[in-house]
Amino acid sequence: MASVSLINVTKKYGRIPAVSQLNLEVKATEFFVIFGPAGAGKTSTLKMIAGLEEVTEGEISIGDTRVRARASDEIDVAMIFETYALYPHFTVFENMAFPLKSKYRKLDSAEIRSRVEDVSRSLEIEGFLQRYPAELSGGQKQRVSLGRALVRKPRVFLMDEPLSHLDAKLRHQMRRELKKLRNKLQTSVIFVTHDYMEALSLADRIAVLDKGRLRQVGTPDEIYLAPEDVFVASLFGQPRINLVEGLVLNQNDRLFFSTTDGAIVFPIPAGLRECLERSNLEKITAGIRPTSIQIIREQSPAAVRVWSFLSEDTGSKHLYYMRIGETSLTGITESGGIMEKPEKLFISVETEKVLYFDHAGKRIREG
Amino acid sequence: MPIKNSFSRRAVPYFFVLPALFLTIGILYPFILSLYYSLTDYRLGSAAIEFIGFKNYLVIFSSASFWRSLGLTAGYTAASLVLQIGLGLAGALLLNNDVKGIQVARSLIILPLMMPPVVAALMWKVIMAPNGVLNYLTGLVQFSWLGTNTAALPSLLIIDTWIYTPFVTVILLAGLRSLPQEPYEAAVLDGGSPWFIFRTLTLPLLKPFIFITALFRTIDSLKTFDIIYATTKGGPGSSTMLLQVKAYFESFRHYSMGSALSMMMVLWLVIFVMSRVLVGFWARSSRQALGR
Amino acid sequence: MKNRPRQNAKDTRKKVLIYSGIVLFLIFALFPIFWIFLMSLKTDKEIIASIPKFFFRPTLENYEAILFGLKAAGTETSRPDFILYFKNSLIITSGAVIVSLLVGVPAAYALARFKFKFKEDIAFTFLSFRFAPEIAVIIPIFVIYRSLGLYNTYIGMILVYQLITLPLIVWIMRGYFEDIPDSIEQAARLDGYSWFSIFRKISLPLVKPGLASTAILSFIFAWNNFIFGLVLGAKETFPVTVGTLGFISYESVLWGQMAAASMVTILPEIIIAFFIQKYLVRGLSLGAVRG
Amino acid sequence: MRERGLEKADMAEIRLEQVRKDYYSRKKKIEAVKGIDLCCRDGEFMVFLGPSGCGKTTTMRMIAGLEPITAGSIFVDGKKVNDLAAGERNVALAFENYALYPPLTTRENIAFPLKAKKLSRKVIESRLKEVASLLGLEEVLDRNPGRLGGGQQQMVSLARCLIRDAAVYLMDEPLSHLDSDQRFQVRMRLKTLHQKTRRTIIYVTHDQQEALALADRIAVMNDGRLQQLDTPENIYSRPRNFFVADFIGEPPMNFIAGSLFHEGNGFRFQSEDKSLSLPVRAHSLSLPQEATDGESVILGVRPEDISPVLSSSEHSVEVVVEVYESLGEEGILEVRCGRNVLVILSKPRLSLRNGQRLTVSINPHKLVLFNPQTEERL
Repeated sequence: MASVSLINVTKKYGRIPAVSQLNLEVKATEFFVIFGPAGAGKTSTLKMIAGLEEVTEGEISIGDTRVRARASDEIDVAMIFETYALYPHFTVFENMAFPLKSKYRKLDSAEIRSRVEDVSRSLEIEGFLQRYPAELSGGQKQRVSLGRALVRKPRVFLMDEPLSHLDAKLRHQMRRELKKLRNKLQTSVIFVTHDYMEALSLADRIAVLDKGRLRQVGTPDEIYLAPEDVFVASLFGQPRINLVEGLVLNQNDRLFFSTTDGAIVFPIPAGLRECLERSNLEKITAGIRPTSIQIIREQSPAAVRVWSFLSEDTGSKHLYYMRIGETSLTGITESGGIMEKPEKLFISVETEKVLYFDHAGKRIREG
Repeated sequence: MPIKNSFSRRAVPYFFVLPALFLTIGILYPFILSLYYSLTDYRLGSAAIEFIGFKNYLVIFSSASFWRSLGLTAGYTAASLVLQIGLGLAGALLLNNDVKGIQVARSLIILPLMMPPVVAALMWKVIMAPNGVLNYLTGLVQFSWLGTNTAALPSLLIIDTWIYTPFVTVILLAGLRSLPQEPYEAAVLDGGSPWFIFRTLTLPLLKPFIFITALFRTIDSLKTFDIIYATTKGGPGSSTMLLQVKAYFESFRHYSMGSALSMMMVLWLVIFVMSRVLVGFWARSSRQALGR
Repeated sequence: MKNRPRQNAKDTRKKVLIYSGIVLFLIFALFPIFWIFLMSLKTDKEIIASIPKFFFRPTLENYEAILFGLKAAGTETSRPDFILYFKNSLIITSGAVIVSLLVGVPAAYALARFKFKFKEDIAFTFLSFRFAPEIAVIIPIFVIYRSLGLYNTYIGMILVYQLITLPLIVWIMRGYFEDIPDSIEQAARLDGYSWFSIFRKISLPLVKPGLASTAILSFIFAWNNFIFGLVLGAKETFPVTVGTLGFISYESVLWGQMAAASMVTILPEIIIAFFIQKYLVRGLSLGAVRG
Repeated sequence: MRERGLEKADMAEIRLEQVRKDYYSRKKKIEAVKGIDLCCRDGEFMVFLGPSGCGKTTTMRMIAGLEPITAGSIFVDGKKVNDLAAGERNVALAFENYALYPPLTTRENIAFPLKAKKLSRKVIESRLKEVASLLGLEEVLDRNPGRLGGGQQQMVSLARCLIRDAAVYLMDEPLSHLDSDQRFQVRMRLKTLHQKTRRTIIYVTHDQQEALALADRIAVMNDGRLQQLDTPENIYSRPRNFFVADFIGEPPMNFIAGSLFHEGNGFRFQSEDKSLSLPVRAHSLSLPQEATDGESVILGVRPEDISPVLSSSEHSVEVVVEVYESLGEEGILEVRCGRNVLVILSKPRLSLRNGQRLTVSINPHKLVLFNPQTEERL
């Protein structure tokens, strides 16, 4: 159990920066997720913490010891690799025992046996201890690599997209298992992923990275409900948030959002008024999550008439692809039946859930 | 402490290469020495060595026999390259068919390749002897394949081709087997004719392999020595006197080491330039084959 | 592509063509070896017969002559020296391979795994041995060996054979080490092991098959070498390649014994070559083609 | 060849009759496809859905002519094609691993099938434009495939398939390498294109969401056999057997082993450990005609058909929270009820603690029962 801090960390490969000026503070026992699309610098960051990659500038410390490059053997962190990185010529037992035999631990063989057996029981791999990695399925390999980290009781766990190579079903199931395990584990975990569901589900806090730069750090709710900018907003949620460009209208002393062609108009919450007026914004972007769009069958005052050209039924949800004037929208409902062919529908927008962004993509906040 | 520690960590790679590096320097020393000797009048047996600058080079450059030898070497290399790549590609395409018993054929084809070239050359010397089986099979009477001025070099080419075509075949076959299957399935579904597919797909994809074999074959052909020493020793006359053979006789028969070494420096340069060119082709064709 | 559904006359014709092509190719590749094999079982009289004989009564006397030095009928001298040459070849070749392995495998590992200064220069230096004309190096080595007393010694031969085996082992093994995923070694680092123990416990065991085949291939290449023995050795250290050539001298040509010697020379190579077939392509191309 | 764009060309109905495929691996016979009968109607969008190794790709490759058929027949538009070579069947195929021609540019790749058929340059150019804009490939036409990302390469492969004038379009996991945004986009365009042109499409995937969203009908396959062939709606709510029920839906359906007892004009289901007891009436999705008291069954209920409630009722059970995930759009709740674990799809951002007691109600209209021996739905 130890905190991890990154101060002004920069990593360059040649001249290209993979991570720039990164500052992070991971508290002891925190489950910290580093999230971002491919090329965001997530894995580089993780490898620098592990001492596997040299820090170009800045400083990383675990607890009160500074991480030095190339000293990975000394720093007592355990890492779970995306590709599992099991030793192919060792059995499962030998794989899990390997870290315990190093010169920094050197446990006696009875202790090693008992630790490996304990962990393998809790991960339900005790039946495979004598097998070789090549004889295991993807899910089993994943558990073994988890086990190899758990036997050590390290100060920090580093996990590099550990679930990304599992098929969808197993991935969702393992995610929940990891969450259960996490509740028992009193150790800090730094978990890298590009799957927003993993980030939201597992994290105490999430750091969103983009091209090596930190975009936002916050709890899952903060990130989802109050994203700093368009980038963060569009990374969370599937299908992704609808971004609609439009204008701020002032009618009868109330502010309205209107698309440029006037096809959709809805009120802007009063709380945003001050900020909008202060910055004198005219053109703004509304971010409407597909779940905030209600499909209604008949006309009502708040309803907007749309042309829905396609709907998809994915079992528990129905997706509607719509067009209103020049704007395209995607909506999700939990029920509503499927259209056989394109038809006209009415929608209403849950206006209190709409996010607003300025021309630079920053979210407009209250006050 | 941290400083020392960090130093020893940085030094790890050098610990691994160090023994090899020593050995390399040991080997490198003669290389440098050979460059130096080529600038001297060094003769085996004579004690005094005098530095004479580029005189050796001037002498060989004005010698007709050197140019002839260089020309023979170049011609021999070009001819062997064309023959072996052509035959080797044909062989590879043949062996790439998944018919019954193909595995046996693929194993047998490597036999000539495993043989010492000297021994292979000796075998052919027997076969090509005036009373040998080749004359019997071709119906020629007492024809001396290796002893006739005009036939000697082509005969050597036959031997060379026999020894090294399997090399080309084996590499190109590996190349063919490594090509992705799906584009071919797609092409068949798309209705491309076999020749259209070979031209637009197989050939560009195989090019990197062709260039890599050409690279190795060029280097070795330019250095040909063993099979000539075992058969014609440069003769008859000087009709098969390739550069390395000439340098061998120059040094170990006539003892003029300086002059022999200057020839070798020229050959070395030729090899270096040729390999650079071929590596360039190889790199470009690899990029193309990967679609970059 | 492989199994087209339709089996028809066109396919059969294609098959016939393929088979005849392959047979032709095999005849070209194997006839000389076959012929020399026949020759090694003939008496010299049968060998020089003006019409070559395909059918004859085989005899082992050539083999007896080269291996035991028995005087065979119709030959003037016997060549028991062949045994010595064979032994020389074994000592020199194995010695060269062992030295190259000890020195080259760690170097290959460093070249594959670490980033360090002059790395590619060092790697290229190893490779350049493969490019240099042998005579260019052999002359100064000849001079040095004479003065150091290494001429015509096993040690001298083993050292000069490094020119063949070292680049081969360094370059091919580098490729095998590069094939080990980085993450496995990184995992071992984080598990608390130094580079030296990782090399010993993880990397080396993982490249074992590649290591064995590379050793065998460099053995074959060294075994096949001719010119180093010719120039830097004398009778005491001549390898088989030079020895076999000795059956042809100005006085006489011992065809039968030469054929037998050739067979004995290539036999061990042919046998081991079959075991490393899978790795052959990679070795032949110095790791450039990962067959 | 006629000049036309991407609209539908030929009539095509694909019929498979007892199609089997065996192959040998290390002398061991492997039955990849064990007798499949199905008919893909002209203009239909059919999806082959199943886990890896279920035989869906093999079946598709047999239709294409890339694999010989061990037994059975395949008909295209009533004509038996068993003996036709792949190039003669007039099928287009988008490969999962792209199967692009690396030395050619994107443009040349897409145009390849038309060039091989020697169409005029004008026709090629106009169709190329149409396909490229449909899949958003205009920008990369002059690049080689190696310089494209996996997703783009897959788009090129799809474009090369769609540009053709084929009787049937086969697509092998054509969206598997796209990121999720692109996947939604392309899925939408593909479906729109199909609705417009009514080409016959057979589409292979292991992604049940994709199958539900795209298909007119889904053929669910497992272990070389057809499990169910039906509309997405029926596959989802009326799965024919245990496998289909489990494979479709994310999170997957909850299964509880238990027994049936007569009660009133219906039954009562009781779980093995007696922790869960529910009435099963005529309004459920399955109801056995007759059952002996205590007959063992497996009860299936989808995660979205269970929801936390404030007061208990006939259809509710007491559970203990094990894990709660808030995923933005939705929440997933894993609860324990005796020895059974139930997964519930709920609203996001509930405030729940681990170990908290909770009452959940199970939608009685959506209960499904399976026979534990045959694994068929009752």
